[in-house]
Amino acid sequence: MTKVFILSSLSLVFVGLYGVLTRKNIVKILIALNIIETGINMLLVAFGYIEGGLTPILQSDLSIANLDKMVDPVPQALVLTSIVIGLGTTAFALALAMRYKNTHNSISIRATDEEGVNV
Amino acid sequence: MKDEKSLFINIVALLILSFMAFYIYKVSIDTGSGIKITDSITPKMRVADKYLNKNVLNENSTYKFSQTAEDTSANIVTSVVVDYRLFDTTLEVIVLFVTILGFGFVIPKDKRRVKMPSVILYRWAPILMILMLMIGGYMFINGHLSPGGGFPAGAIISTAVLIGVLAGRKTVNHKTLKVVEAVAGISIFAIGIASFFIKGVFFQNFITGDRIGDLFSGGLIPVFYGLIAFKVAAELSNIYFEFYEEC
Amino acid sequence: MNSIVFLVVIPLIAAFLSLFLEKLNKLAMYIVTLFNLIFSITVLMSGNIPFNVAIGGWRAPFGINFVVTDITIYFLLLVNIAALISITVVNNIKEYQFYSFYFVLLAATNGMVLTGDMFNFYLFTELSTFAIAGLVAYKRDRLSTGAALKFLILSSTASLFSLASIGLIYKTLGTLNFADIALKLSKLNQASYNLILILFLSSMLVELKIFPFNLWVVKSYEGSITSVNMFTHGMLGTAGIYGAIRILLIVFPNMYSTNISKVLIILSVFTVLIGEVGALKEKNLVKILAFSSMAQMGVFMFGIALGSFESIKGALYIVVSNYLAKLVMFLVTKQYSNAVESKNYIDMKGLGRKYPILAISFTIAALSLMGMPFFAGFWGKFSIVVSALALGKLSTIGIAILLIASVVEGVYYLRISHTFFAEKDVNSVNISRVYSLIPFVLAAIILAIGIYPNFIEQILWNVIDEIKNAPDKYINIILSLK
Amino acid sequence: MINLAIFIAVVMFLGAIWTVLTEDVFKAIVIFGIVSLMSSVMFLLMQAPDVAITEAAIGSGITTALFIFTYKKMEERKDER
Repeated sequence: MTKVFILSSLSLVFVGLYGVLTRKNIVKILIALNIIETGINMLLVAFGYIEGGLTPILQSDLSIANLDKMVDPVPQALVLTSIVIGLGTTAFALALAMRYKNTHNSISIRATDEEGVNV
Repeated sequence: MKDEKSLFINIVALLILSFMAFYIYKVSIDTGSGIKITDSITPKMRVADKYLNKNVLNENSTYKFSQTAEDTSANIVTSVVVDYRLFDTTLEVIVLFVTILGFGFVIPKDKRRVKMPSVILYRWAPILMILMLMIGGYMFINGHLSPGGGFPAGAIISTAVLIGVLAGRKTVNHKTLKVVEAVAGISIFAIGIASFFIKGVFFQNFITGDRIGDLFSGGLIPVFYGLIAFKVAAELSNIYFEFYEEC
Repeated sequence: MNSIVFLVVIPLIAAFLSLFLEKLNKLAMYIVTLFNLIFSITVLMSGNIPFNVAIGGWRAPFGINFVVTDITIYFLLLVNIAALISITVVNNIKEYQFYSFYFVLLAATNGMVLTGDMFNFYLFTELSTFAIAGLVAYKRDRLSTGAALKFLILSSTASLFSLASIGLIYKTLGTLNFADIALKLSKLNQASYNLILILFLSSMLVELKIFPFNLWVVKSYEGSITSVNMFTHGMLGTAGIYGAIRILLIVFPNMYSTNISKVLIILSVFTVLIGEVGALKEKNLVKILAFSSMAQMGVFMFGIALGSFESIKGALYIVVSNYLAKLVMFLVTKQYSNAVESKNYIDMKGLGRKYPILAISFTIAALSLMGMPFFAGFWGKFSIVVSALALGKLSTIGIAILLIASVVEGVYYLRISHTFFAEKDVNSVNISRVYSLIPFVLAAIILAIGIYPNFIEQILWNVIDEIKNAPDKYINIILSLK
Repeated sequence: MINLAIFIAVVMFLGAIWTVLTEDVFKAIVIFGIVSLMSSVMFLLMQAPDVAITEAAIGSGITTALFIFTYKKMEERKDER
């Protein structure tokens, strides 16, 4: 199980990284960035996973007896934080991208390279 | 020419990626104690063991379900997020605040044609909105007992505002959202400062003595989650207003 | 000293209040900055350094904690002084967002210096990144939008790597506290150690402007207003340097037995080369300063990567001299370019004759950056050269390139100073004499350090003493508190 | 259980590749939303219901909505010119 989780998250990270490095369209770069972020979140949660583990919620007396079988709650808490940070980054970058389209009349990340030519 | 350039970039990217993959592979097969990537046994000395046993302050504390423990939230992820590492969560709220502020600051403002919403949406919007508000409210009130919590609750409450905007009904205006945002944000810190004056330590959970599993337990945890939910909802609603504002 | 948390909390509350204060925002800015500065001076004077504050009442490895040691308090002072000097050039800004971003940046840079927890550090870094991106985009025109977008994409990619590294640290060591990590690191094998350090460094290098991550520097300096440049240099840059010192030298002290220090040496030499060569062909004064600050960061990183205590002392000297000199240069550039309404230094011909104090301050700062004797930068470069020659082939080649590069630096800075003092009729220009006060004082401090370095030397040896005895001085403070 | 995990992992991997390689931005956004939703199922399999709910609401829902709003706004601008 752990192997499947870690391999799938690493594959997402690599695919996203390839996208960030090669795409030119800013919106697509941001989508690729989000894919990396999803992958890394999954990686973090998978680090805390235990084979056949339980959800870290106390539901009854029975669950207190099984405390050592619960999955690690700390990576889950960190991932909660990182998901919200990802939303923030995406929102800010998208607003900048809209402004970029207004000012550069293009959505390509290389449009800044022609700076000074037609300003 | 252009194709050659993009081909070159592709090759470079693939080289970098294969290098990194090789490095991770090399790390995972290296002997000695380290990152055995596919290993699922975590070290016993991790901090989470004490979080799970709820015995950070007292090494020997034992408890039963619905009896007092140092941190009375039943959902241990919640107790990490809103109690043991509360300062991280407040900073995260600030991150969302800054980014949404930046969003409203740089987004180009231009006139939009206002489309008339369909009658069905207009009629059914209030019912949907009340449903959303109820689900969101349930989530943050029960955040310390069941999965959920402030952030998804805020997101769900904000969709109520989105439905209102799409249906053309007047719900809240910009000014109210700003006030809600600031009041919720300041009160998080105000409670932190209050605990400084009561207990001498910032962000301490100063309401204690509850029992695990009760609705009214966890001390300040539901309060914080409620504040976070309202703040997140106000901030996300701001985004929808930026997109669908009538000007 | 639990009240040290106020250094972060008060600016954040001010950030919320700034949504409503409108015209009072500027006053609030001064009040909050002065509060932070006076508070940190009080902490320095109180005499019970070092201490450790557990937030939320959870003791060290379990909760988040703030640590104040010698290094912390000096960097805290540097950050807050830079903030105070930078806001003196803020004027005529009506948008409340600018002030909110500033308050968040102040809180984030103070927090980066204070915190003792890995994930908390990452969050403060993100916070400062977003605040700087918002400030760079303040003008909202073609240049600044592109610069802010590139900075945001670059730094968020880098910070995702450091998030992965935090996950790896938690998986292998089971803790997130700096001191606890430093204590348990010896159990790690070499390959894992390298992977964790490289991944975590990537977000550090964005702020330090080191080679593969410095593509954002020039455009964002060019596209933003002067006060934002001073924030980026004085607050974000200083906090980033602090992070590098804390993480490389105290948390991961075995770095020098691995190849990472060699990689860092090569990267920093590349950074210096790119900085100096890029500055040589520029005419825009702000761009020149951006390239030059890149080069100075390269020299700093070179000193840290060499790893002997002498060279670390040199690197700290470089930090102090670069900090003071760039503040002077930005202030002078602001006044001159406002006066002639151009950022090209050739247009500023002859201004040095009419306003000599500004031009002389600029020249003193430039000489200090070049490493002339009797200026602050000399002692830094001297220590680095002496220790590099004793440390083998790679560092000798590196220092040779560094010395050639500083000759190049001398060429372009002296060309600028010469242009300032050239003869030209500039009667139409008018600058108030008040503005030359701060540059003059800062230049005098540079001269004072250069001629009489004992005072600064004392402080730097204190700092190095802490680095040497990290287990006693840092780890015990945090983990002994029950 | 493990078969489900492998199936979802393969779907996510293929979806991510499609997202990165496709020329059409709108398709990329929609498929990204699906990948993100799949990851929320993965979080559920990893015994992390809190993260799963948050990912479904914020990571998948609101992020995708933001992308679509932006895309619409950019397209509208093209029509006006």
